[in-house]
Formats: sequence, C-alpha cells, structure tokens
Amino acid sequence: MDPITTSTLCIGGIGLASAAALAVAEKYLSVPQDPRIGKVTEMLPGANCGGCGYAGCADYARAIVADNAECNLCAPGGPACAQAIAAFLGRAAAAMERRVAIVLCCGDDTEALRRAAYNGIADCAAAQATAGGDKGCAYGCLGYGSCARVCPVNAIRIANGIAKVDKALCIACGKCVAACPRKLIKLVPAAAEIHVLCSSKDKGPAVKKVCGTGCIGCRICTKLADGAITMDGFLAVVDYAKPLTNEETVAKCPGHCIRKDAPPPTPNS
Amino acid sequence: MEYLLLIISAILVNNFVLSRFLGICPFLGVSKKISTALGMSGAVVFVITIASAVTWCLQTYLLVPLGLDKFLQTLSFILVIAALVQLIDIVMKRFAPPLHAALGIFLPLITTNCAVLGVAVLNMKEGYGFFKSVLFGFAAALGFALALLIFTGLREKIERAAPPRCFKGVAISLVTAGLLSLAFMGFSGLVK
Amino acid sequence: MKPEAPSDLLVISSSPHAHCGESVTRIMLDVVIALMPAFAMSLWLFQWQALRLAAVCVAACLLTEWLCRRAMRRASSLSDGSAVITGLLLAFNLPPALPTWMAVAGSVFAIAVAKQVFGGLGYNPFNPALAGRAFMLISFTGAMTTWSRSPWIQKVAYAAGSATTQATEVAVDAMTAATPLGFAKEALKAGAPMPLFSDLALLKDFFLGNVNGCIGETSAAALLLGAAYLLIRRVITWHIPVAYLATVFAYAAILHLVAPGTSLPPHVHLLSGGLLLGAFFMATDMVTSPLTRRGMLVFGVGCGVITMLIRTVKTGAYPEGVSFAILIMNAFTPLINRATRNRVFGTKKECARS
Amino acid sequence: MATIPSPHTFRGGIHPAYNKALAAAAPIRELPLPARLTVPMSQHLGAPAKPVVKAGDTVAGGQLVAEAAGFISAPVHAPAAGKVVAIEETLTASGRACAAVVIETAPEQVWQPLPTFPEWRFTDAKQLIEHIGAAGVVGMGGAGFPTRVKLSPPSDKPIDTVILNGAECEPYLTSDHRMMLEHAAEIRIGAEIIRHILGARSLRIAIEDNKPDAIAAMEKAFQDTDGDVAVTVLRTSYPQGSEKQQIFSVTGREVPRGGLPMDVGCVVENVSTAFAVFDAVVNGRPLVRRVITVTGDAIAQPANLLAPCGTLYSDLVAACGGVAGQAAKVISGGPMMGFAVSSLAVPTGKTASGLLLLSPKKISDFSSQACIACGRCVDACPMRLSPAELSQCIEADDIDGAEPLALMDCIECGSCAFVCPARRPLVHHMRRGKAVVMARRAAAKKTP
Repeated sequence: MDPITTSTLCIGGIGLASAAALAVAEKYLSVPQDPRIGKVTEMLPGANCGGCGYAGCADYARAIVADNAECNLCAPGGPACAQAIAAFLGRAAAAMERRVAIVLCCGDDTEALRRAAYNGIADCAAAQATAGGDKGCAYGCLGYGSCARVCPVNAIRIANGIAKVDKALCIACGKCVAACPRKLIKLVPAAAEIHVLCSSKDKGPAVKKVCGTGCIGCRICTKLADGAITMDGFLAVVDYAKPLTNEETVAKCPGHCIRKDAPPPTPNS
Repeated sequence: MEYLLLIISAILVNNFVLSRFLGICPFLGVSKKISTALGMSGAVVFVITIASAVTWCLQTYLLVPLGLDKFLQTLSFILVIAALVQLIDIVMKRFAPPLHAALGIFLPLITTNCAVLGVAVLNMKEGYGFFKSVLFGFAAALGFALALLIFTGLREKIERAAPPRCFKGVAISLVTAGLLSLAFMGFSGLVK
Repeated sequence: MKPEAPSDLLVISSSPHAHCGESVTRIMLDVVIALMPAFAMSLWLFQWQALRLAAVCVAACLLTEWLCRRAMRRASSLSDGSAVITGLLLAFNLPPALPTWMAVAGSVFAIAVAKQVFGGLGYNPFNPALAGRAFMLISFTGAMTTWSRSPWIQKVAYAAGSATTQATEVAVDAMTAATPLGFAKEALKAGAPMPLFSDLALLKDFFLGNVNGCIGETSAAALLLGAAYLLIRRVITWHIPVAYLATVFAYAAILHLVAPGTSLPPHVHLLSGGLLLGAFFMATDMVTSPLTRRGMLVFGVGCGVITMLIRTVKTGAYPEGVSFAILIMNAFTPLINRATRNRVFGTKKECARS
Repeated sequence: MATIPSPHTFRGGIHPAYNKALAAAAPIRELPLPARLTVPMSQHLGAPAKPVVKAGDTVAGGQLVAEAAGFISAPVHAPAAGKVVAIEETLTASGRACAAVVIETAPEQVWQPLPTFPEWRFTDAKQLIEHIGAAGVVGMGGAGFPTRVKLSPPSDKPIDTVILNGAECEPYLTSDHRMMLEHAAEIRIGAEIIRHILGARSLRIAIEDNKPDAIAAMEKAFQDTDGDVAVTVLRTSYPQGSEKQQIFSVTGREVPRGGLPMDVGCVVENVSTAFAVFDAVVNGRPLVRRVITVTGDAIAQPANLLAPCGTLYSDLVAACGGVAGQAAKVISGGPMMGFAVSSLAVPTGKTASGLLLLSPKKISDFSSQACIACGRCVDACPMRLSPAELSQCIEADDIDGAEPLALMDCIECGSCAFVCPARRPLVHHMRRGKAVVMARRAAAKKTP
C-alpha cells in the first residue's frame, strides 16, 4: 500500500476511533447542564464585581436560571442588560434606574480638623479602631481610602484627606458602602445632582468646633427644598424619592455642605 | 541504578520546565495558588503517565509496523492525547465527581500541553521500552510538578512584592522564572 | 472656615507603644562589620585586586540601587545598607583577576534584576549577590574560573601538589592555577588520585586563606571571626550554618569512608571553596531564608546536600556548589515556610497549614 | 503553703524595659473626689449596661445606675453620691463610643451598701456568685470579663486550680504590685472566696520574680491557709500575665485553641479582682473604684491612685502634678497592650490599670518598611503564630489566606511588633484582619 493511503487510513482510523469513544462516553456518561446558564453568563458584563450578591457573574447567571433570581440585580450591566436577560428568558423586566455611590462628607483637610496624629496602617477601619480615629468629627470621612481600595473600577479618589466618587465611572456595586466604617457612602439615583454632603448628627456648635463645612441643623434648606430635604435630628437629609432642583438650597446653606455635582468635565479640560 | 538516574535526571537536571522549557503555559497560568498548583500537578502526573503508556502502544503496535512513525508521529500523538484527555474528563466527571471538581478545570489545559507531547516524543526518540517510557513519563511529570510547586511558592511571595508598575503581573513572574532557571543550572551535567 | 486645632496633637497608634530599638539599618551594619575581618584578610592576600573588586562592586551596587529607586520614583534605600552588603558579598565571590567591567555587570544584575525589580529589600526571592554570581558564572565562565598566580599562593599550591604522592607534573601545574576544589574535580574526572591535604602546615594555610579562590572566601579564620560576631549580636541564629556545615561534613565523611581514593577528606570540604562564607553570610540572608527554626534546619540540610551533589558528582559542570545550592534552596524557601510553621499554642499537631 | 518556682515557661515572649521603678515605691493614695464623674456603660467585655437613672435623678454612692444587658455583661454603680446631670455619648479608652452617666458629685457623701456575707464560708456558692455579679465585679487585668460568668463554669468542666494573677507583666504598671503589698490580707480572703465558690482543690499565686517584695507579702498572707496553696514564682518574661501563657507556666497545661481556661480545669483571676470580690462579699461594696498607676516620663509625680471609675484622665493628671514637659502620647494601660487616646477627656473604667504619659523622645514610630523575613516575630510570638506571614497576607487584603494561619488565635500582646526591626505595625494588621473576620462571621450568622 502506498504511504499516503496508509497514513490517511491510519489517522482517519485513530480519529474515528477516538470520536466514537468520545461519542459513546458523552452519550452514556455525560452530566447535563442547563445551556441557558452559559447564555446568560455571556449576557452579563463579566465584571465579577459581586455587587449582585452572588459569587461572580457565572454564579449570578446560575441563580437567575435555576433559582429564579431577579434579573435586574446587575448594576454594571444596567437596565439594558436586565432587559436583555428578561427578554431571553421570557420574563417581565423589572424597572431599574442607574444609581451611583456618593460620599456624604465634604470636610476635607482644608475645612475639617484632625484631633490627633495618626501613626498606623492606611485603612479607615483600622484608623477608626485606634482611639476612634484622628478626624475631629466623629462622623466625617477619615480619608484612608478603604473605599477606594475595594472599588473594582477605580472610581474613588482620595484627595486632600477625603474620598470622592467619580460619578461617570461608578457601577454602583456597593462595595464601598460596605467598606466604609463610618457608613458615609450611600447609593443614590444618578439623576440627583444636589446633595447634603454631611453626616454629622451633632448639634450646630459641636459641628462648628471641628469642621468648617458641616451641617449645623439650621433648617433653612428644608423650607426651600419643598419636602425633598428632611431633618434627622440636627442633620439635613435629602429624600432622593423626591426631586430636588432648587439651587437656592445650595446658595443659602450657611454650613456650605449642600453641594451641586460639578458638571461633567469637557473633553479638553 | 539506571532507573534512579533516569528519575533524578528527569526531575532535577533535565527538568521539563526549567531546562527544556516545555509546559510553560500551565507553569505560568496555574501557579497563583498552591492548592490549584497541586491540582494541576496531580492532573499532569496522571495524564502524562497514561499518555506515555498509550502513545508507546500506538507507536509500537501501529505506527512502526505500518512504517508511519517517521512522519505521522506528532500528528497521531496529538490526536490521541487530546482524545484521551477528553475521555478522562468525561469518565472522571461521572465516576469521581470530587476528583473532577478538583482537577476538572485543569484537564482541558493539559490537552494541548507541549510537555505531554514532549514526553511521548522523547520516549520514542530515546527508544525506551514500555516500562521505562511510563517511568520516564511519571518522573518528568514529577519534575514538572516540582517546578510548578516551587514557582507557585515564589509567586505567592512576589504577588505581595512591590515591583514597579510596568513589571507587575506576568513580567515579574517571568523574571522570577528566569532566576529560578539560573539557579537550576547548578545541576547541569550531574546526570547526562 | 476651618476651626482652630489644638497646637500639639497627641499621637495615636495601635498597641504596642514600645519597641526594642532594633532596626534594619543596624542589622545591615552588623553584617558589614562582620565581613570586615574577611575583607582585611583578602587585602593582605590579594592586595590591590581585592581592593579594586570590592570598591567596584560596592560602588556599582550603590549606584544601581540609587538609579533604580529613582527610575521607580521611590524613596532612596541607600541608607539601609543592604546594597553595600550585596556589593561586598559579590566581590568576595569573585576571582582576583576578574576584569572590572565584568564585576560591574554582575553588580548591576544583582541589584537591578535580582532585587529592585521585585520592589527592593524584603521582596527579593533570591539572594542578590548569589544571583549576580550565578549570572556571571554562566556568562563569563572562563574569567570566573581563572585564578591568578600571586607569589604567595603559588608557593602554597606547589606544596599542595607535592603532598599528593603520585601527582604528575601536569597535575602540579594545574594546581597552581586552580582552587583545591577545582583541582579535586579535575582529578576526579581524569581518574587521577585525589590530593589528601593531610599536611598540618597546609591546614594552617587553609585556615588563614593561603589558597587559591575567590577573594573573600579563602580565609576560614577571618570568616569564623565575623560569624562569631553575628552570632553574639544575634543577627543570625546557629541553625542554618550548623545544619549546613554538619550536612556537608557528614556527607563528605561518609563519602570519604566509602571511597577514600576519589574523595576529599571532610575537613577539606569544610574549609575549601565558599562554604564558610556561604553558610554564615549568604545562606543566613534573612529575606531569602525560612522564618522558623525548624525551617532553617531544613534549609541548611538542603543547602548541604545540594552543595555536595554539585561538588562530588563526577560529571557535574561546576567544581563548587555553594552559590547554586543556596540559590536553589532560596527557591524552596516559601514552600519550607509553609511546611514548617510552628505548632500553634493550644493545638495538638502542626496545623495552620493552608 | 509553699513557694515554688514555675515548673514551665511558655515559649516565645520578650524582655522589654520594665520602667517600674517610676511608680513602684509610691504607696496607694486616694484621689480627692472629682466634681464630675463620667461613668461609661461599657467598662467590661460584652453588652454595654442599660442605664436605669435619668438626667436630674439624685443617686447615692454605690447605687445601681445601669443594669446588666445580657449574660455577658455587668451592672454599673454610682461611684459617689450626687446628681445625674446627663446621659451622653463618650469616647472610652478603647476608642469606641458608648453612653455614659454623668454625675455631679455632692459635697455630702451618702453611701448605699449592698448586702454583706461575713459568713461566706457557709453561704451557698450560687448566692455568692449572684452577689458578685450584682456588685458589677469584672476581671480587672484588662479584658474586663464578667467575674460572675467565670465563676459559674458548666458542671462538666470541674475546676481544680484557681490561679491568682499577680504577674503584672506590662512595663510601667505597678497597681497590682501595690495592691499585693498593701492589701495582701484582703486579697487572700478574696482568693479564698473564689476557691470556695469553685470548689477548687489548688490555689496558686503567680508572681514574676522581679517583684520579690510582693512574693514575700503573699507568702506571709497565705502562710496559714489550708490545702494545696502555693506562690508560683514565674520567670520575668512578657506576657507572663496573659491567661493562657500563665496557665501553661503554672500548670503545664495548654488551653486548647478556641477554648477557655475552664477546659483545662483552671480559672485565672487578677489580684485586684480578688480584692474586689472581697470588697463585694465582706464589705458590700460594688466595684466602683480601683487603683490606677499614673506614670511615664511626662508626668510630674508618678503615683498609684485609688480613683472612682468615671474619673477623667485630666483629673488624674492634675492630681499627679500635671504634665512634665510635653506629652506626645497618652496611653490608657501599659505600653504593650494599652490604648493610645486622642485627648485627656476620657473617663477611667473598671479595667483601666494605668495611665501612661510619654514624652516625644520615648515614643516609637512604626513606619512600616517591607518585611525582611528575619523571623524574630515568629520566635517572639507566645502563641507561636507567624506574624510575618499573617501581616503580609492582611496587608495584601488576603484575609482568606490569613485565617488558616490561625489569625484568630492572636492575643495582640504586641511581642511581634516590639521586636520587628522593620518596625511594621504587626498588631495593627492583626487587629484589622481579625475585625474583618469577625464582621464576616457576624454576617454569616445573620444570613444562614
């Protein structure tokens, strides 16, 4: 037999034998898995941020298909992703609005004082556990960046001793919310532009002693905000369920802690 | 004595990864954690040993009688090894789910691992008998496992190191692998 | 308006609030001090060659360290003194006639590739000086194994040659330009009889350093003096050197008993090559050796076995195995650390493994 | 009664500069009653006590102001008679905020005693335990574990040895030392009450060999005590006062991992706690004051002061002649395990054994270089952990990697950081890692 025929037959034979063995094995021995799980995994953004509460995107996909989990839990994917998955599985799409994280403190090192010299590891929880932290205000941002370190998309920067979230980058996974030992970070609707950037529940004079830009509980804003700002003790709190557009609240706040988001930067700035 | 030398040679002197530079992709890919490295090592030892046996049979009983071993060796070995790994994957998934859960993700990686093919081809080149082929395969796999474990240990250390940003990740791993290879050159010549 | 803060703030930090006062710089300084006797001996034995190599290596190491830190935009680390030690140790491991540019290349490799790329002191997995030496040994094999014939040493070498009763003229000639270990390896390869070095006067020369070898490794007495200082200052513990030397001694003794004709006596193994330098100054490098006492023993034994394997296996490419042995054990250090953790108080067996 | 050298010594430990001479010779002095007391509700381990008074109430000395809020909790009593002016949040020495009852002390002191048990030898153990609990007695060595809980081990864990902890291994502190010298007889009765309650066969008084006068005082006080009683002389080594290490030094038994002293048949009580037990049972006085060592190189006259719990540190400093020079660091407790505070407006509590003021030249900067793997922390750790590896795991946020290395077994004694040549804040890393693990465990418990 000429070598070409032999080799063709030989390789073909090995191939066929292997294929047959695999086919038989696949038929009799394989373990089934729902094919939709793979499809849904592909639809998710693959950030594996865990913001949905499951261990990564694949696990969330499994939960959606197998455990009937809600399909609008993926913050990075946003409404588009939720709708796509709902359409694919033939379920009703739940409404979802984009949210972003915000640090409710604006007492940076220019405005708020430190009451001690901290010598320790750069971690907010660790600083908090050391004599209650070095910030003069017991509610204010410590600025050691625990939130920035857990952020999967690097949306948080520490500048001048205070954390700030970049609204454009934030995927609302909620990791920073959990990381902040002082519970200063909240998830709010991305559409909201006016915020009370203070979390101090102390009375006015006590706030003034430690911070130049804290809420002193004067209530001026509550009258201007038409119910969108309510008082929690001595602290003004924005009710994000209601629209707050009156920019007079910003101008008239004597503590200068009601702030409007800066407009998104122009490309050349 | 001959067998002992064969084993020492395959593990230390002619280490597959560190001196033959075979099997680099799993060496770099699966060396982040000791537990996964152990899983990979187990899978490699398992597959290479079986592949040595199967390819030896293929060579001796099919290719050589037909006179095809000169040019069809690589092709048919790849085919058989790939099929073999897939088969092991399926069988293991069915009959030993815990083992599959431990090794499962590594098996596909081995399918196209040059170390497996390298062992098979070297066996034929050296003209080893069946037992020697299996032994060499086993020892070479152990050498791979040793290199992988050492490297994983080092990598866990350099994971926590502070290299300049441009060296983070694979770059620093390769530097480490290079230094490791440099160290293993001390063994050169010990066994021919 | 920022409120006024109190003028002198109290420091807050986690406990403990006390410290023993020890520092990395102090440890490095101690090592440098401990290396001084050996350096003095090398100046006496190799004269300006020793001075040249030491100066070149230290300067090149310091400069490379400074440049690397600058390039990485990190704080300078010259003050911790580790670069000086790397330079000194590297120089000690070089043959006296080595060209200057090679010494510079080795120093740059040691600091840049083996240390700073990983982030500097504490992060390097391999001992920088040894990595530099291994790099040079492989790159400049010829120059790294050429030994000068300083008048002093020639005399000693001839004496050593004549001590071997059946040594031929060729062997004596070879001996003048080889280290004792190199000579032994050649003899082993050629099937020639092994020099016995049984002469007491010769032993004295070994002790003082009157033999061929790298500039800092030949004088056992000076190295032991430095080692004693390190042990007294508790910079190092006895575990690694003792395990290392004991293993080499035991291995050599057994080999010598089994095959006296083809192996060197154990005391010669202990005194020759870079063993003492390696055992006390390089295997004990904190960064690259294990954490626990038990781990250190394992490390030392491993170094000893590998050293002897490289030295005594006939076909081995190198006559001396100390640097490679320590480098290889450096690679094992993370695994040894993992395997030799202490038994946690209140637990029955060694648990706490991950 | 015998004096025996300690048969074992734990492995590891350190020998810091003790600096005890500053205050060791100063006899205990009673602090003049401060005008205002800030009595924290959290002076013990466990749930903070619940106030039962309100602003405007008049209280007598020793009157209950807050009741225990759970099994592991302790009541709080008024240290002095006066008027409750506020219940407000205060920062305690440990850095946590808690509620405090602020009392303006009255010039005329009225005292409301608890019942007494002079015939305690014939009193039921249960009744004594209840009484000690009601008197708010907690461990005064530092942790503040409620003594009532310690004295009621489950019936399957019989106690054969009571160890009286007089080691006081913390540098600078001398309050227990002074107590042993000046109140040996009371401590002896307290110890016997504890032994009676637990039905323990043996009693050991553990004292380090750097306090020979305390050893002598204890020998004298216990000389005619029946049964297996001995003063065990410990080798001076930090942390001999740590419960687990001390049990090992005295009995050779290792408290199993995650276990309690009662698992090896032991109960360890501080000498000051023994005094508090005596005071509660024999005198009917709840635990409302303690001896606190005010010392350091930045205090004018180091002293051992008997002060009501709730005294502000500023009052203590004033009573010791004020600050000498500049105080750069104020530490509640000793230098090894004490808490640095950010101001002197912090109240004392039942566990505050010392107040340490250090000048700028005495404070250590923990500047955190990279670990050079010297292994000194591994040798120093009395729990035989690997602080070098643990801290690197935690630094890299690899808490999952740290947990199997027995992170939770760390007792935060500070030996590792003390010896670290790279000055790494090792304990701080451990604390952070432990806090993360605790939070995870709490979360896992909530959502099973």
